[in-house]
Amino acid sequence: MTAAQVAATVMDVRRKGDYVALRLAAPRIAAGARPGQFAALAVGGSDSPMLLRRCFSLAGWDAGGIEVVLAVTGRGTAWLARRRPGDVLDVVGPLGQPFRLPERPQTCVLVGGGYGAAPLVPLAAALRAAGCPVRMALGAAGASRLMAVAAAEQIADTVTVTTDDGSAGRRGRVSDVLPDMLTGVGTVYACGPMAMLAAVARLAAGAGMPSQVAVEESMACGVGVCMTCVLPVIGDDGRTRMTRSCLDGPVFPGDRVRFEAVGTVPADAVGAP
Amino acid sequence: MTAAQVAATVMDVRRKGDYVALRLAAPRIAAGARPGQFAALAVGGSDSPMLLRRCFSLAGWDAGGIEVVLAVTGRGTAWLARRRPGDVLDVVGPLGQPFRLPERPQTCVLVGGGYGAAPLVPLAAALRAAGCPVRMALGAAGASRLMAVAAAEQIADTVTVTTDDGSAGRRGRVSDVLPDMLTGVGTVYACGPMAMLAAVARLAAGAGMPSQVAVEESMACGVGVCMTCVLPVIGDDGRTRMTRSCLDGPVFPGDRVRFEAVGTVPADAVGAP
Amino acid sequence: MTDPAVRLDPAVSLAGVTFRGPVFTASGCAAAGRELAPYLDLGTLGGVVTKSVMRAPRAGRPTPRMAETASGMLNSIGLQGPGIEAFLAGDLPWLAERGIAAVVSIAGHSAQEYGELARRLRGAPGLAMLEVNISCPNVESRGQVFACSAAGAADVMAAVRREIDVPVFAKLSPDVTDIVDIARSCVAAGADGLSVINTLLGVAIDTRTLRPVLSAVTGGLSGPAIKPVALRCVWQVHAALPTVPILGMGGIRSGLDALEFLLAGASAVSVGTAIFADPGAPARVQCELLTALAARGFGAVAEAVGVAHGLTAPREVVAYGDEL
Amino acid sequence: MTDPAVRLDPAVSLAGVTFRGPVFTASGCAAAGRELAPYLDLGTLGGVVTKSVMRAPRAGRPTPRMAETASGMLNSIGLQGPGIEAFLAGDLPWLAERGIAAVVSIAGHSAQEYGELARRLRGAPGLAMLEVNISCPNVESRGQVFACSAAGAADVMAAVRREIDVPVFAKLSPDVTDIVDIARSCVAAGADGLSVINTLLGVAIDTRTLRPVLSAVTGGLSGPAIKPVALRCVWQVHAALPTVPILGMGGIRSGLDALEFLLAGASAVSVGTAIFADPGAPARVQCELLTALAARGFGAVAEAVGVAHGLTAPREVVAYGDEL
Ligand SMILES: Cc1cc2nc3c(=O)[nH]c(=O)nc-3n(C[C@H](O)[C@H](O)[C@H](O)COP(=O)(O)OP(=O)(O)OC[C@H]3O[C@@H](n4cnc5c(N)ncnc54)[C@H](O)[C@@H]3O)c2cc1C
Ligand SMILES: Cc1cc2nc3c(=O)[nH]c(=O)nc-3n(C[C@H](O)[C@H](O)[C@H](O)COP(=O)(O)OP(=O)(O)OC[C@H]3O[C@@H](n4cnc5c(N)ncnc54)[C@H](O)[C@@H]3O)c2cc1C
Ligand SMILES: Cc1cc2nc3c(=O)[nH]c(=O)nc-3n(C[C@H](O)[C@H](O)[C@H](O)COP(=O)(O)O)c2cc1C
Ligand SMILES: Cc1cc2nc3c(=O)[nH]c(=O)nc-3n(C[C@H](O)[C@H](O)[C@H](O)COP(=O)(O)O)c2cc1C
Ligand code: FES
Ligand code: FES
Repeated sequence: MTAAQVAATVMDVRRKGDYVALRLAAPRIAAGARPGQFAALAVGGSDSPMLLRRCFSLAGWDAGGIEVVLAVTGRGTAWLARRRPGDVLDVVGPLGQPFRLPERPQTCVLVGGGYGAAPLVPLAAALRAAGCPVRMALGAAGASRLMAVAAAEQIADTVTVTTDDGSAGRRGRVSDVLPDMLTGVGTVYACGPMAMLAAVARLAAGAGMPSQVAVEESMACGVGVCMTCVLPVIGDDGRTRMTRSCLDGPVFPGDRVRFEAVGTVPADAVGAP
Repeated sequence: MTAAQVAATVMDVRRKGDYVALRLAAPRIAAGARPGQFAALAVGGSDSPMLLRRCFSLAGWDAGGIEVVLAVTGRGTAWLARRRPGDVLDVVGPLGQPFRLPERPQTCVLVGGGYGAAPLVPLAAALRAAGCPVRMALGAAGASRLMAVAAAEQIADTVTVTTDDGSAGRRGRVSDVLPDMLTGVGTVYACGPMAMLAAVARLAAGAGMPSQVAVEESMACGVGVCMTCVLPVIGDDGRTRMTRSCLDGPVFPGDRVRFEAVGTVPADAVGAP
Repeated sequence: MTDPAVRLDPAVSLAGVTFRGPVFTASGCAAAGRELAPYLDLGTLGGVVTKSVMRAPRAGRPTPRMAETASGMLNSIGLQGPGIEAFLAGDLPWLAERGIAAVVSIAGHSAQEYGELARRLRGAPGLAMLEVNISCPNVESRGQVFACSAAGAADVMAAVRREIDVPVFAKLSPDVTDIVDIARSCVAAGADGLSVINTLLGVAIDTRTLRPVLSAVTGGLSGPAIKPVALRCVWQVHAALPTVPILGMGGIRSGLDALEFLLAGASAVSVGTAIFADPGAPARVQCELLTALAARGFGAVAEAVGVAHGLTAPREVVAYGDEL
Repeated sequence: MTDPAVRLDPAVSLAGVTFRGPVFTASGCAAAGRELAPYLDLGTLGGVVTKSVMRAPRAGRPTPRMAETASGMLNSIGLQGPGIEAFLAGDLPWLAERGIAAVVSIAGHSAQEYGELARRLRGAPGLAMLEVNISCPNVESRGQVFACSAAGAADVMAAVRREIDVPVFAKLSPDVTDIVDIARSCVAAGADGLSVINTLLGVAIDTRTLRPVLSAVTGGLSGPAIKPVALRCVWQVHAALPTVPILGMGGIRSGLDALEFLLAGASAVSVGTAIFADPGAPARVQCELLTALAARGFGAVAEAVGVAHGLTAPREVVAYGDEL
């Protein structure tokens, strides 16, 4: 289950809406993978002017390989989207803390925003395998930014889709439909933009149920050595620390993340100035 | 005849001994090209950490395109050697001063060292077209570093081959065989390493005949704006100046280049410290 | 070259002189313009900043004069050039005849030499502005570079100021402990504006010969590698001297790079090393910059200057479509 | 990890302490080693230089703390860390138990704080050497960075020297007018060696938000982009102080990069930012470096130190097959 650095051959590159799905031959990473973990991909080759790895949720895996699904948002993702089968990528994974599965079967709600849906598909599969009914809510800005709806429909008991512009599913945000989905639910899981996670964690807490959120902070190393990926998280001792999301996250209990203080160092954080 | 910057599609990539020949669709460059001129190829794409163009002699051209033949000696040439048909390169050319053809037919000797043979093939063709008998001497460290021998044999009246290790042709240097080739010759042309050019220029001068040599200095811009490619050359006024080999060369009269002073600023150069 | 979709007026004003656009060629990276004419229309640019000229002709350094480095290059040209006389006879008239604004860069080894150069340039046709390259060793001060001493820099700027009435920009070196200190000193001595930055001193070693690559051992580092340092210098100088116009440079190769400099406080920019990769770069960068400014709703180039310092409300993260 | 074909003894000696190899992790780029254990055998390295530790726990700067730049990156972590107590309780023992040489980096806001940290480290098991990060603002001197003042740097080094008897290296900043001046001052105050260099101050602007990328506005520039500046600093310091050992760093990502540092005058090197691209980088670089040294006929790492300064006859240009 420790992470490994591997040379992974690209097996398949497919366009899916606004996303590109890369399937990579990486059995060592696949062997240890759990839902919510991520992989860090080097970009641009060995003399690349892009020094930092790009991190992507593990969107799926089997004995032979892993899949990541990416949105092209900058130079590194553009480079990755240009890869072809047979190309070899330098990949580190599986990284980070996975979603925790419930100790016994209970109904779970999974909320994904944009490419935040990626880790929810393997999570849904794992929950179903553990006997948990699964309700999913997937939202995006528009239809082409929705991800994994078909896969979700195969696995989940119910799937609710929202788009900001109404181009697919219900017009609005996933957080609008969430309250109606919480009856009889054990745990809420979420992955997506920070504002969405904050809303989900708040709604879950309001309904008196635990949530687990996978956050996304800029990461320089992905392996815990650089301290760029921190956010204020409350520890078991009740004290807030600037916590590495690559090592201690990306999944945190929703009630531990100080969402209102992300992007700041709260005055009560350990070591605050 | 002015140089142009073009987006040239790679038409063909072929391995030839230790070299890689690239054929590029670049009609505008081909239209103005003359033997001895060169092209400057951008490497690595638009965000490349390699900022500088790589310069290569025009080894051939026709209505549709140009050919360059390169030895992989560093990162830029390694990148170029990995190009595939259909890739698009940013090319500037034709650049620099060409070899001057004799005013009337006369026997010419063409001496090439390693990839210095590249510009001699089109030069030989032009000389033959102008009615000049052509004798060629091509040398290299070993057989795999010889270039263009077959093409030379088709065009030239005689071709003499030397290798330092004796793996092809006569063992030794081109300058060893040159003295025997000079009888009845009008002009000597040469392209290759600086030491070879110096020997050729000396032998030609000793035999009382003009020479034209194509030099190779590290070039940052290739177009005359940076002043990195200079060497001490004697001007028409008899004074030595640090002269740009990209703009005023790469072809110079052999007796104008201060070979002994290359890599220095001779004390008698204009503006010497 | 300007995209017709761009409604933005490209003109910029530096110390009272109006230039046609916000992008200039950087000194030493465009000779005196002529060699670039096949690749772009120099007349659309802000102007050509000419290679630093000295009093006498100069042969420069021995080769090798350059080394490529990661996203950068080192050069040690050693200010090779024809001297002011030949420059006035040949280079400047070529620009003037074509109506291309000339920013003449001068260099010397004593304040007096700088002053003399300015005097020679007085009234020269086509001269729009002077850029004073103070990254030269001062023979009167044990070879210390003028730009590395507030007093040395001020002496030069005062000597130039006395001799000429076009705007005079001092070109600052980043290789100092406190660039704001040097900037203030230049402005106090009469500089109308500041060119920020010259190259950083660097070394490269050849692992085959086991010797320095450059014959001069050290050279000036330029190119995208230095852009963060250049932006930091522009940021610091603009924060300290918000009314002093800055010509920003260092590693610009795209319109968004140029935009970073405006937002950090530069009123206009120079493109240098990028020309070696792309001889049409200055015109391309200007076109991209104007398009990017328009996409962000700026009505004039000057509106973007210093915006990153936050005197106006911050924007939401917006995609403008030109980021890739 | 060492290639069995390499007959070269990898050990190096710094100020009398012998380390297993010439390559170290750079401070702040490997935490205290533990997180890298899945990716390389730390025991083959020279040692782990730990993230600079301060007296008290520190939360660091708000995010965003990093920006990628051309062949480089900016960081403004703000020395987040657990404080010396937790470091001594957890981090150092982890290294000591595994026999990994620990070079402990310390940082403070006053000479007294540095001295106190050194005192706390006295006799700590596993401690091989101290690296003193003097790129911190000095609260007693209007926030001027210690490394930017010869006197400030000397105060710190003297305070540390008094408290501990393992070798003490001062880590120099390149952001100064005269790095040799600072180097001399540190050595005069008792530094046994010098770590060269820390990051360069830089800025990046976000062209979508029109604001600085980093919450702290400025950050430290590292990575291959700065290698020429780092080599220049090593060159200058070694030329001025040829007997003082240098731990060289700045942009190393291959064995040939590391070789450049040795040839310029470093006795050993640290690998920092390259770890983010390749968590196994320090071991890979060390293996490549030893192979490259052997290919060039060196019998020991120390034989290569400073060779580029030319005290021995230059070599012909030779191809060693490791250049591409
Ligand atoms: C744990 C985790 C999981 C992620 N999963 C996915 C996924 O499944 N699919 C997907 O499309 N994207 C995912 N992302 C975001 C993805 O990492 C970024 O979109 C990507 O790094 C952008 O790289 P770029 O070169 O295109 O952009 P650039 O802006 O050029 O990147 C510059 C630098 O900033 C970092 N960076 C930029 N944007 C982000 C971001 N949003 N989050 C983290 N780092 C960023 C990059 O890693 C790089 O170091 C994930 C991020 C994290 C941290
Ligand atoms: C006018 C001219 C014509 C040339 N014709 C040919 C040819 O036909 N075939 C061929 O194989 N090579 C030719 N060369 C040499 C070729 O330009 C270099 O081999 C190539 O630039 C090396 O690039 P690199 O990235 O592989 O090496 P690197 O060492 O990584 O290059 C680093 C930098 O140094 C410059 N450089 C390195 N070696 C040379 C060199 N020998 N000459 C000039 N610049 C150099 C590069 O352009 C680049 O800017 C010619 C050079 C010149 C100046
Ligand atoms: C080859 C070369 C020559 C240069 N010559 C000069 C010069 O003569 N005068 C000067 O002020 N700056 C000179 N510079 C510095 C540039 O004008 C510019 O300040 C610096 O290169 C940073 O910008 P860039 O990264 O866009 O090149 C030169 C730079 C290079 C690369
Ligand atoms: C994220 C990050 C954190 C750093 N933290 C420290 C630190 O705590 N103490 C220190 O002395 N240097 C620190 N540095 C500087 C490095 O140790 C090193 O001097 C510099 O990055 C240059 O080397 P590199 O290019 O190999 O990274 C840090 C660098 C980075 C990139
Ligand atoms: S990304 Fe480096 S510590 Fe988390
Ligand atoms: S290569 Fe730039 S002037 Fe010749």
